[in-house]
Amino acid sequence: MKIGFYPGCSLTGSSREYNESVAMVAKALDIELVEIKDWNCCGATAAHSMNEELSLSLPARIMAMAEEQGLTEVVVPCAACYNRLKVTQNELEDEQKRARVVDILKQPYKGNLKIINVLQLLEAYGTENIKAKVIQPFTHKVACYYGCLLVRPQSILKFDRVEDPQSMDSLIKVIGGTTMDWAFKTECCGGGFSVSRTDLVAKLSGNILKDASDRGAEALIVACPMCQSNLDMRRGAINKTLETPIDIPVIYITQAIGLALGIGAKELGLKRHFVTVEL
Amino acid sequence: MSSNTDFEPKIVAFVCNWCTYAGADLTGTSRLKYATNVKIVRFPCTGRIDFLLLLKSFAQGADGIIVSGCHPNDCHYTSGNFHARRRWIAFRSVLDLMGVDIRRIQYSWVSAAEGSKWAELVNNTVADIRALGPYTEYQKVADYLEKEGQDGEA
Amino acid sequence: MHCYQCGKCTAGCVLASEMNFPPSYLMRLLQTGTKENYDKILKSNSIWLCLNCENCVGRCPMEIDIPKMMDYLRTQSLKENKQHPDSKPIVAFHRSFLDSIKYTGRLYEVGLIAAFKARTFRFTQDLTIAPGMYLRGKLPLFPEKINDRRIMKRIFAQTIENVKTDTK
Amino acid sequence: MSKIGVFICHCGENISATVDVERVAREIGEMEGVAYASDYKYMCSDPGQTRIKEAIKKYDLDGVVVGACSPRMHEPTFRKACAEAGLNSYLCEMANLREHCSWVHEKGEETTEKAIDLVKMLVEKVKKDKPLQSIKVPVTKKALVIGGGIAGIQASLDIANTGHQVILIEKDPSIGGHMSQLSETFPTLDCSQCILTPRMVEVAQHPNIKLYTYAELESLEGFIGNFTAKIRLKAKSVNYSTCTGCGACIQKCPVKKIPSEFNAGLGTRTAIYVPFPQAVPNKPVIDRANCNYYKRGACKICEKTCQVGAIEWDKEDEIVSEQVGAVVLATGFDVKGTDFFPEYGYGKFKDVLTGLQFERLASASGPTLGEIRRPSDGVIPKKIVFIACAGSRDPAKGIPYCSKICCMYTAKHAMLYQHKVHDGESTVFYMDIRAGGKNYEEFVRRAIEEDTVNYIRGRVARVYEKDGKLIVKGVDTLLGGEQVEIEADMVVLATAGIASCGSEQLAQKLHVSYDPYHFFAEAHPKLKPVETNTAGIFLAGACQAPKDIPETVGMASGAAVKVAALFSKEELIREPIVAVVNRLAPPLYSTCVGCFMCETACPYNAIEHEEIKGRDGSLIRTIARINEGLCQGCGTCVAFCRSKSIDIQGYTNEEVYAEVMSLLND
Repeated sequence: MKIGFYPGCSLTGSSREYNESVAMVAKALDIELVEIKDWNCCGATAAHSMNEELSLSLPARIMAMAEEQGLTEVVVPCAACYNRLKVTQNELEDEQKRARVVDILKQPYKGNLKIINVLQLLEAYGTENIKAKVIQPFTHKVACYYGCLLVRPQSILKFDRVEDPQSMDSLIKVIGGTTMDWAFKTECCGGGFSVSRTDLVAKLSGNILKDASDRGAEALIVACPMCQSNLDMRRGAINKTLETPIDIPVIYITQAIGLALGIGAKELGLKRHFVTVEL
Repeated sequence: MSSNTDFEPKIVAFVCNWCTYAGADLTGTSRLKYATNVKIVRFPCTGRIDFLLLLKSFAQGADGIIVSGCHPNDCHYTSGNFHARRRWIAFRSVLDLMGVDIRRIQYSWVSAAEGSKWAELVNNTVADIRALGPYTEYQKVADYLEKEGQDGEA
Repeated sequence: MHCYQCGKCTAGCVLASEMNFPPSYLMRLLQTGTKENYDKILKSNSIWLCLNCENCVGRCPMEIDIPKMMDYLRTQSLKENKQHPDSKPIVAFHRSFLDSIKYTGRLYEVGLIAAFKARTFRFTQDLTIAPGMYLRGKLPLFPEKINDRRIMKRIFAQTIENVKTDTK
Repeated sequence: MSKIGVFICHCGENISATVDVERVAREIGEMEGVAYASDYKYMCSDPGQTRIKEAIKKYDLDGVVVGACSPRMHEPTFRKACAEAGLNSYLCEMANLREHCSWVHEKGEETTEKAIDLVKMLVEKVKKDKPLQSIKVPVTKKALVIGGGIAGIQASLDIANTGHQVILIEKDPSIGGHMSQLSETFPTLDCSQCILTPRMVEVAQHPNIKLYTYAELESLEGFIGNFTAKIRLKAKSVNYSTCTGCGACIQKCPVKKIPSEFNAGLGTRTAIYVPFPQAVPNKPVIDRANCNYYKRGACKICEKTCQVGAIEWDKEDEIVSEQVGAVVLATGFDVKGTDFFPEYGYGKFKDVLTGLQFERLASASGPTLGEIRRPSDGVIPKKIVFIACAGSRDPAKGIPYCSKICCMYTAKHAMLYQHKVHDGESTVFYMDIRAGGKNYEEFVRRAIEEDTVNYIRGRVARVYEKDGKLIVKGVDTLLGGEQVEIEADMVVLATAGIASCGSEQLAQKLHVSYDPYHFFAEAHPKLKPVETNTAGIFLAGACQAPKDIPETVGMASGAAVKVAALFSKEELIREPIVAVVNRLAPPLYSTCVGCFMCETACPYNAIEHEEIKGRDGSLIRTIARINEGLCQGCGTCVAFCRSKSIDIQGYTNEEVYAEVMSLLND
């Protein structure tokens, strides 16, 4: 299996461990990831908060580069990038907008690239195939946290059900874990306010952690670097807002799967977390 | 397309009394606006529509034709619209073979509840036919009709 | 606009309680169509606090894309120079972010945080976590740069830098 | 030469505001064959009709064209006026200048010119029109009522009481419908079953009503006055003539955990069952999908218990055929289930209920004998939240309409709860309170003021469960959008009323129209609310749109009167819009070559074979003949006929050609 790969900026910096775990799991599953050449930042929240054309041009260039390289399908592990790419693709179905963007880029853009997230990649690989490769069952009770950008807007992403999604839960079950019904699966963690409004992030992320912890989760499983850094790196600020501090770790779905496939904690970047992972 | 902006196509609509005629009535009751180019001829059912009539219409100077009845399964007469559709599929290839521009026949279903769909259908058809320009090649059809008149066979 | 004021957006909004006007109220202000109310919106913190989490549009019975409206209103607010004071750190962050990618094509988080602090004079913020990030290998010392940096210049020049801001 | 009279209507200003009616009349007046043309404010008014009658006499007209509204509206009016003046009514045609012209175009030249074209078209047609005579057909004075809820019950009783025969069919084992499931009814709070049960018994005992329960319509053929209904009697597996209804079999049935439909899934029933104690008929059926014997081939405990040997294992579905003259559709509605709502938990929370389930909880005959208890743990809820407009008025969920009954039953539910749980707190989240109806607004005010139900204007974004509580995240829009969070013990969703399951298929069987939500369509939204577009088929109750009991009963009685009016005649007059095969003098007889392609096309089996015999009785030819009793006038045979031997009266080839040619000749 060979597929295009867009890491995005976080995965080269503050979320290195996500990148590392995606790479390790892909290797273990014999999936070849072909990185888009000379890729740029998708613009994230900053771009679409400030200027629409900018927010369309940046992702459009990424996709144009992938098309140029002959890629047809690209996996985007970062939920924020995944969302921006999908939404841009949808917006650029409008001929006027597309013409404007192509004019800025001076590069052809077809718009037929298939953009998928990491959960979709693993689903496509086959849960039975993953199951067959499990060496060390992931026998933990966890709360799968999807956040906003992976499931909304549903009309464009068309991925999983919008309230109470299940795809991450089923993957965890495949590797031997237990998941739970909980209330904050898709509530926002504070997203792009990590640096600018840490106070709000602490409040929102605190609600999420509290509910998961109250229901006995040993860890939170995520597929978004923004969620992970808010819930993990900002734990100090979060715990200041809570009555009792919470010390459950926040790990990527690829890290959980990597552990089950017998990959070492260090290779999966589990040592890079702020909240110690002892699973 | 810009070259045809002055051209006002003549379009005849053959519609059934129960669904599309009522649907077009609803367009009126809802005060939705559409182009004046289309004129409706009422039939009991699209199954009644004899395709020779379509040919004669082209021969007589129609630039486009709409045939519209009930949705599949909703025919007031059980199956008239199925017959119409089946005949249309067969007839299409005959027309095509004869060199009739089949883009000029718009086959559609508009129910009694689809007032806005009727307005859309009319406007889209008028735009399409306007883009195609006047149908001056209908002579072929007329010739055929003359010949057909002698053979007495459709 | 189709909004019939059911309030479902507000009921599910994670930051409604922080906003000057919660989303449904903001929709009502827009519906009045008056310049005065429009100004109220552009000057409010609501448009800046919206996280674009899309909970509202996901549940809206009329499928009104509130987050997209927020994007537009933010742009307008900047254009007319009417940003709420609360927006300062947020806009500063966005600007620092965009500056970073404008020059290198990719986000350089160290540069971003440094620039953000310079913009907001919050020199002590994140002093506690930055060393931790560094130790965990999360803060590379040098920015990654893309090869075709001219394209970034062009994109910025033709989009965000092309917008004229009203002078007060 | 023809002498056609043309009358252009202003329709107040509906036509004259955009069409230059004087010019239309003037130009039409110059047409060849037009003897008289004028315009008038209201052609359909008495003076308007008189103008037509006078002109027919004065100018000896042999054809009339009225340019006015849609012929679907006033064709009968003008045809009648012509007939009264001695002109054959089928020599009167209408040009649709309102719905197809003045209302859909802006004022201007083009619009007036289109109006002229439309009138010209009909003038050319009327020149070719032939006088036609109406067809008389006999009426079968027996009605078929489909659906045994309150609508069907009322319609059946009303028809039966006029002295006519009624066949009532009900798909479930008992009649009663949704009304039998209700606890108490708004705005009087009288017990639903107490007022319904006597009616149910009356149906069963009425000499003019034949009741088929556990039965569904298989097919309906024919036309007004002359339908043939095929009815499937589903196998009950119990012989009702021997069964005494003692109930011993039910007691002994080992399959006890089947969710009870009557209790909206909150209680259970057995495989051999009577849906509820007051059922009519009060005899059981075996639910074969759940019965041990039918599933696994062994058990038969009911048979051993039955003293009279009423169990019939090998009984099969039976199809009976009935001749009827009219049909009343009374198939009611369904409500959306809680699983329809992602934001309220996809139906996974046991204590989130539908309004119908709450009715069962509040009902004395329900699974808790009328005590409000949580399905999850049987505890009496101390805090309860009602969410109105759950699914209704929600275009995103595909239901843009208001379900109409929810405001009232939600107020009733909250009131019943407060009456039963004195220390309980109830909250209603609503968008608007729609309490139009006699004593309705007063009822809602009573709930708010006397029973202290907390009404909050705003929708609920989500409901989730935590520590045995249901967390309801709502909003108070009247406080400028302040968020409201309630930790409730039970949540009741006033879920949208929807067309009953299978109504689309039923509509297709009957050839009646239906709306985008599969509710049956009335013939006219204001003036023909109980008729359908298919003559002889009428509507009663919520199968047309959600409605409450008084409205349903009123509509059912309305439908019954329509049926009675139909049955008051010995014969029906039918439009002579039927096909005819041409006849010529011998030795040609007809141009029909006897290929019978028409027979394959006819949906009504109206094509007959006619043998033409010589004087000596020898067969000369076999040609087609139309049975005008069966022919419905669709004209499909006309298009199929290769020798152009069939034509359809009122839409002859000559007539439609004249129309089309008129349109295209400038």
